Amino acid sequence: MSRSREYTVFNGDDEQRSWEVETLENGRYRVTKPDGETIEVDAIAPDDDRLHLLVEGKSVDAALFRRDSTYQVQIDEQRHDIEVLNERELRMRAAEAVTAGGGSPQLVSPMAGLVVKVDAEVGQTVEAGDRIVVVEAMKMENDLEAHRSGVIEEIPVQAGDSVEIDDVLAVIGEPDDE
Amino acid sequence: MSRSREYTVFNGDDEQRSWEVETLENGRYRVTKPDGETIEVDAIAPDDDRLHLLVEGKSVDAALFRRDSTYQVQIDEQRHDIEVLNERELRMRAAEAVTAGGGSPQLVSPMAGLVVKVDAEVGQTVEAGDRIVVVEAMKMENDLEAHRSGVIEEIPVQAGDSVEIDDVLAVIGEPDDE
Amino acid sequence: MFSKVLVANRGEIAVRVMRSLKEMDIETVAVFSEADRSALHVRKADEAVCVGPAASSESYLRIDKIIEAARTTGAEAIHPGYGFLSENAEFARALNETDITFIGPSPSAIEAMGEKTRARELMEQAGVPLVPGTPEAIDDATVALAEAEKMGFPVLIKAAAGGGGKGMRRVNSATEFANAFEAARREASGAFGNADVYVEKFLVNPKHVEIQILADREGNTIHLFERDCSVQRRHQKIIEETPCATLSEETRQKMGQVAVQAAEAVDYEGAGTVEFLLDAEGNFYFLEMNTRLQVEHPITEMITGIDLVKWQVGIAAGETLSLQQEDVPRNGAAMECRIYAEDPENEFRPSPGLVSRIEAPAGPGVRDDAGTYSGAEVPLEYDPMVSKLVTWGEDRTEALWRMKRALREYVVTGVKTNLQFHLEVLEHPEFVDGSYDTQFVPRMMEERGGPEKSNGELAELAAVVAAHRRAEELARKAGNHNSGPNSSSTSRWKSLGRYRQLKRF
Amino acid sequence: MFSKVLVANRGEIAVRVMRSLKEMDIETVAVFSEADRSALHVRKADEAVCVGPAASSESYLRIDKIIEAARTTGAEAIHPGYGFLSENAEFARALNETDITFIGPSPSAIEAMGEKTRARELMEQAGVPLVPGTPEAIDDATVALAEAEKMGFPVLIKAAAGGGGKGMRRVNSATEFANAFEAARREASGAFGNADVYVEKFLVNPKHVEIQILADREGNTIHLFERDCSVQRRHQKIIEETPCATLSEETRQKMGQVAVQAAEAVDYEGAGTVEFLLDAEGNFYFLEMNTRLQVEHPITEMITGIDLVKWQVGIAAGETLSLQQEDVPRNGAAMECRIYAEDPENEFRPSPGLVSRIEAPAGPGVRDDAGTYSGAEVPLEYDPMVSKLVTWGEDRTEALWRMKRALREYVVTGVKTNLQFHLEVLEHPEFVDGSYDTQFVPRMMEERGGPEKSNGELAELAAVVAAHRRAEELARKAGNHNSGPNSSSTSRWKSLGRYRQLKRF
Repeated sequence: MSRSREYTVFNGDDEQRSWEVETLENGRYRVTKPDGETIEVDAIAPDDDRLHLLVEGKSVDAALFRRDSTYQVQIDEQRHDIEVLNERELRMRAAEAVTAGGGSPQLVSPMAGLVVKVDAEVGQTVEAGDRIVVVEAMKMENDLEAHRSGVIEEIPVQAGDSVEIDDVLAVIGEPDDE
Repeated sequence: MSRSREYTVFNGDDEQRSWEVETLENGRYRVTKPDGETIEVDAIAPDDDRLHLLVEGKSVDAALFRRDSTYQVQIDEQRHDIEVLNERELRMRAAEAVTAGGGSPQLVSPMAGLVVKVDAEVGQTVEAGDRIVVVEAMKMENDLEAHRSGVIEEIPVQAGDSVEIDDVLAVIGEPDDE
Repeated sequence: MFSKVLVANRGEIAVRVMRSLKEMDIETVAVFSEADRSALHVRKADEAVCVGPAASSESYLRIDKIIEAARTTGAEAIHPGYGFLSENAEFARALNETDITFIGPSPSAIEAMGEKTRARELMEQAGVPLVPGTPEAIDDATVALAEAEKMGFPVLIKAAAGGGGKGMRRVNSATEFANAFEAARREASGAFGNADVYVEKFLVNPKHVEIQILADREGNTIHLFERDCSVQRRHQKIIEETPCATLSEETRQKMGQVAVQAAEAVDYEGAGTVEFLLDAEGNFYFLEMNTRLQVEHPITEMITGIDLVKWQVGIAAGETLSLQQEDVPRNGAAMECRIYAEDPENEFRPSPGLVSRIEAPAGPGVRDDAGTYSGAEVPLEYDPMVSKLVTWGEDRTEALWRMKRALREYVVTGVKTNLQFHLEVLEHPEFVDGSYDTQFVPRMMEERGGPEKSNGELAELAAVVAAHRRAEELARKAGNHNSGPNSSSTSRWKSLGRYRQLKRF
Repeated sequence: MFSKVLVANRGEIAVRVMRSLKEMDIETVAVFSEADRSALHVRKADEAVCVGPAASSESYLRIDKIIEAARTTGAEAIHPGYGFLSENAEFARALNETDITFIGPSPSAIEAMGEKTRARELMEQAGVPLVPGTPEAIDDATVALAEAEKMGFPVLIKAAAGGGGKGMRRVNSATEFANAFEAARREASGAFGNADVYVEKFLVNPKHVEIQILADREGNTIHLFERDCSVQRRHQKIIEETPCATLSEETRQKMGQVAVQAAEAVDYEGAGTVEFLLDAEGNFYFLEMNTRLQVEHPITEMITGIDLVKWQVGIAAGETLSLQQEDVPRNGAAMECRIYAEDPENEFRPSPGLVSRIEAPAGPGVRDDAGTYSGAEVPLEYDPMVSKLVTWGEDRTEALWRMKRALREYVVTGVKTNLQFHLEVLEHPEFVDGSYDTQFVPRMMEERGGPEKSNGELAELAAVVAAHRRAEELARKAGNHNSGPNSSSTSRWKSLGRYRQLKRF
C-alpha cells in the first residue's frame, strides 16, 4: 500500500499537471503537488460521491462524480471538471493516439483483473494466438493471446497493473508496417 | 424471469405467512397474498434502500434496510421489522435446526455462485473428498467436496439456486448416526 | 372541505401542493406520464395514475385523461399547479360541467387575462395604468409632440411596420422631438415602405415587479405585497425577492391597490399575480395577470406566513377570506433561487440526466422545494428545474447571506447546475444594492469572462486522491483474487477493515 | 466582529452554530474527537482540529486542548454550544485570561446559577417566585397550618429524613391538615426514626415552561417569550412548543418580566433560559436558569425571526441589543420534535450505529437541524440525537399538522428512531388540546400497548417484493457467469437494461 503513484491531471485549460500520491502506514496520503510541494492529506469517504479531506487543518468537503477518468468535483458552490489519468491510463492514452485511425491493432482485455505477466515486448514479431499477457481474475489465470499476427508496437500495461474490460493490453501493427 | 417464487414472512408476531411472487413480462409482479388474493404490483427502486410500489393505484413509498434476511421497512412514520425467507433459505433454516448443537456436519459454500449440479442425495453414504455439489462462479465450475465421511442428512440446495458464502450446501452426519 | 384532491402537475410544484394538502388532511392523487414513473411527485402521493406517454401533449395536457383520472380515484377537486393546464380556460370549463372542482379562477377570468389586447382594454377601463402610447399612427409632428409631452420623456418612436427592435428611436426631450420624428418617418418609409409611426413611453431600466393577490368567491380581494422578479434572462426569472429594495412604501400601497382593482375587474377568485413594469421614478404599468400560482410564490409565504396553496384550496371549497388587508402580516425579507439542471457556461442549455446526488441545505431560515431526489433522472421532456431554494431573513442582508450560505451547502452531482451562477449574481454590486433591473443579467453576461474558481487546486487534489483510492481499491481487489481467502493477506484485510470503519476507504 | 470562531461542540448544535457564523462571514473551526473524524460538524467547518480520544473527558471536555486548538487556528472566540463546556465556569474563566472571547455569560453568572441553593437565594432576593415551603422543620401543627394556608392548598408534608418520594403526604384542605400533619410525623418517626417534617406547596400537574432571554453587556435585557417543554420523560425533553397553549397573556408578560429580573440579578450577558414550573392556576415558580443556548432554541427563532446564535456572537463581540422589549416580534406557533436514534419500544434505549439513509422533510414551514448524514455512524459515546425537526404555523393547529406531515416524510434507516412515537404523542388528545403537563408522557406510557401499525401488510408486501427482486438479481448474476459475455443472453441483458432505466431493477 505504500507504492507511490503518479497521476496526470487535465483541468480543462489544456494544462497538464503531475501529482504524486503515496498511501502512508496510518492511512493518510503523502501528496506531491505539481509545484513540488509535499503535503499530508487525511481523506475519508463519508458516502459514495463524497470525499472529505483534512489538508493542513483545512476541512474540505468535496462532492465527486466520476465518469470514466473525469471527476466532477463540487466544493462549496464551485464545480470543476477534472480529468485524472494514472500511469497506465496515460500510457493507454498514448497507445490510442498512436493507433488512432488504424484498423484494429489493439488487443483489449475481455475482463477486469490483474496483469500477472507480460510475455511479449515492443518490437517483437508475434503470431496470432501467441500469449501476450496473463490476466488473473477470480483465482484464475487467463492467457490473453494475440488476436492477429504482427509486430508489437505498444504494451501499455505491466505486471501488477489492474485492468478493466476493454483496456488496451497491446498494440499489434501489421508486419509490413515495419 | 417468470418463475413464481415463494416467500415465508415472519413479522415478529411469531406468525408465519406465505407470499408468492412472479415477475411478469412487463416487469411488474403478480403477488399472491397470504389470504390467497392475487394483486399486480409495479415496483421501482428509486435508490438503494428505497422501493416504490404502485398497488392498485395506491402509491407506497417504502424505505428498506436489509440485514441478512430481515428488512426494516419504513412507510410514512411507521417502521416494521420483517423477516423474509425464500424457499432455499427456509430449507436452510430447517437444516440448521436439524443440526443445531452437533459438531460441524455442515458443508458450507466457500464462495457465492450458482449451484449447477448436485451429486449426492439424502441418505447416501459419502467419503470425505467425494464431490457433493458443483458451484459455478465467474465462468468456473468448482467441485465442492464432502469435508468428512458420513451420511447425507440434508441437501438444502438444488441446481439453479444461487448461494452465498457460508450458505449450507449439505449436512453430513456421522456414519454411526444411522 | 375536499377529502381527496388530484394534482394535475409534476415536479416540485406537485410535491409542494401535496404537502399543503397533507397538512389539511386531504388525500392526494398524482398523475404522471410514462417518463415520470419514478418521479418524486408520484412517490409523495397517496395514489397515482398514469395519464399517457412522455410528451406533455399526450399526458399532462390531456384534459380528458386528467378528468378521467379524477373520476377513477374519486378526487373531488383538481389543483393545476403552474404551467400545463393551469391557465387553460377550456379545462376549467370542462371541469365546471362535472362535479369536480377546479382549484383556480373562473374560465372567464382566465380568458379575460389570457388575451393580451382584451386584458389591456379591461385594465384600462378599470383604471389600471398601462404603458402610455398612441393607439394609432400619427403623421403630424406637433400632435405627436403633444402626446409625447403628455406621457413624459423619454419616449420611443416606433415604426408601425417595424418589429424586433427595428425602426425604433428613443427621444429624450421635447427639443429633439420634431427632428427625430421626421427622421423616424423617413427611415420607416425607406426601410419598410411605410412611414407610419407610433409614439410610446420609453421605460428606462424598468424593474419587473408583481403583486400577489388572493380573492374569495364573495369578492373579498386582498394583496400580499410585491415580488421583484427583475433578475431574468430571456424572460426566464432566475432570482426573485421580496420586498423590492427600491420600492417606496407609498408606491407599494398604490401598486397593491391597483392589483386588487385589476383582479376585481375580472371577478377574480383564488390566488393570482398582477405583473407590472416599474420605472426608476416609481411609475408602474400593467404587464399581465397570471391566473394561477406562480413559481416564486414561496417568498410571499415566507414574509406573510400565509400558505397560499391552503388558501387556494379553501377558496375553491367555498371558504371566505378571514384576513383583512390591514391584517396581512409582513415580516422580514425573502429570496428565491431557481436551481436548474443547466449549464450557465454554455448558454444555459439544459443538462438533463441522472441526479447522482442531491443534498439540500437546511437550518435556520432555509426552505427547499425540490422536485427531484438522489438517483432520479431530470427528464429531457420537461422543465429542468431541480429545486427552488428560498431563504428568509429579518432583513434583506440576512436573507442574502443565508442564501449564499445555503447555495454553498447545496450539493448536486451528475447534472450541471446554475448553483455557482446564482452566487455570482448574489455577489454582484447591482444585486447587492438592489438597484438591478430587467437588463441586469444580459449586461452582467456581457461583462463576464466566466465563473471564478478559487477552489481549483483543492478540487484537483480531491480528484487525484479519489483516483488514487480507486486505483488502490482495484489493485486490492485484484490482489485478493490472487492470494485466496486463507493467505497471509489476512492482516492486510484486517487493517483494511479498520480503515473502512474510519471511512478511510 | 470576529473573523474566526471555534465551535467547542459536536453534532447538530455545532453545525447550527457554524451556519450562523457563515452567514456572518466568520470562518469556522471545528474540534473533534477521534470517534468523530467523519462527523458532520467536521465536514461543515472551514478548519478542524482533533482534540483527543472518543471519551468526552479526554476531548470535548478538555479545556486545555480546546484553548490550544483556538490558539493554533487563530480563532478569536469560542462558542460552546450546549452541554460539554457550555456551563463550565472554569472554562469561561480560563478564556478570560487569554485574548480569546468566551461566547456566553461571565464565569460568575455561570457559577451563581450553577449552584442550586445559591441560585435560589439570589432569586429570592431578586423577587423571583420559588416553590413556597418552610425553610426548616416544623413540629407545631398550628404553625404548620398557618404556613400551609399562606402558600395555599394543596400542600405536601415531607419527612425531613425521607427521600425519593417516601414520607410524603399530600393535603388538599385546611380541614384535613391537623390530622394529616400528626399522621405524617408519626409515620416519619416510625419509618426513619425522625419525626421532623417540612411543609411545601404541592404543584398539581405543573407544566415546565421556560423563558428565553437575551442580554447585552450594557445590561439591556429582553425576553423572547416562552417555550412549553412539558412533554418529557425522565427530565428528558421530547417535544417543545411555543406559545404555551394554556398560558394567559397576562401570565406570559409577568413570567417574561420575572425572567428578565432573574437574569439581571446575576448581570447576565448573552442568551439564557429561565425555567419555571407553571401550575394549573397560572402560578409559576423558578426552577433554574440555563446559562447557555438551549436545545429547543429554534422554536423561539421561528416565532420571533431572531437568530439567537447571531446575537450570542454579536453580544460577545460587544454589540448592543438593538431591540426593545416591545419590538420583539411574535408570529404564529412553532414546535420541535427531537429525533433520537433510540427504541421507544425498549425503554427508549439508544440505538447507535450506521445511519444508512437519512432524508429530512422539506417544504413550507419546516426546519431541520440535523447532526448526521446518510452513511454516518451515530457513535456510542455521545447523545444519540439525529436531528431536531421544527415546524412553524400561522397557529398551533397548522404547526401541529405540519409536524405530522414532516414526520411522515422523514426517513431514517439503519438505526431505530422515535419518529413514530412522536406522531403518537402529537395525536394524543392531551397534546392536541395543549393541556399536557410534565406527567403526560409517563401517564401515556402506562396506558399504551404499543405503536399502532396500520401499514403492516403493505410493509410485508414491500419486503417480499424486495426479497424477490434480490433473489432474481442474484440468479441473474449467477446465470450471467454461466453464459459468458458473448452468449445468447445478450437480449436478456438488453431487456434488463431497459428495466434498469425504468428503475425496475
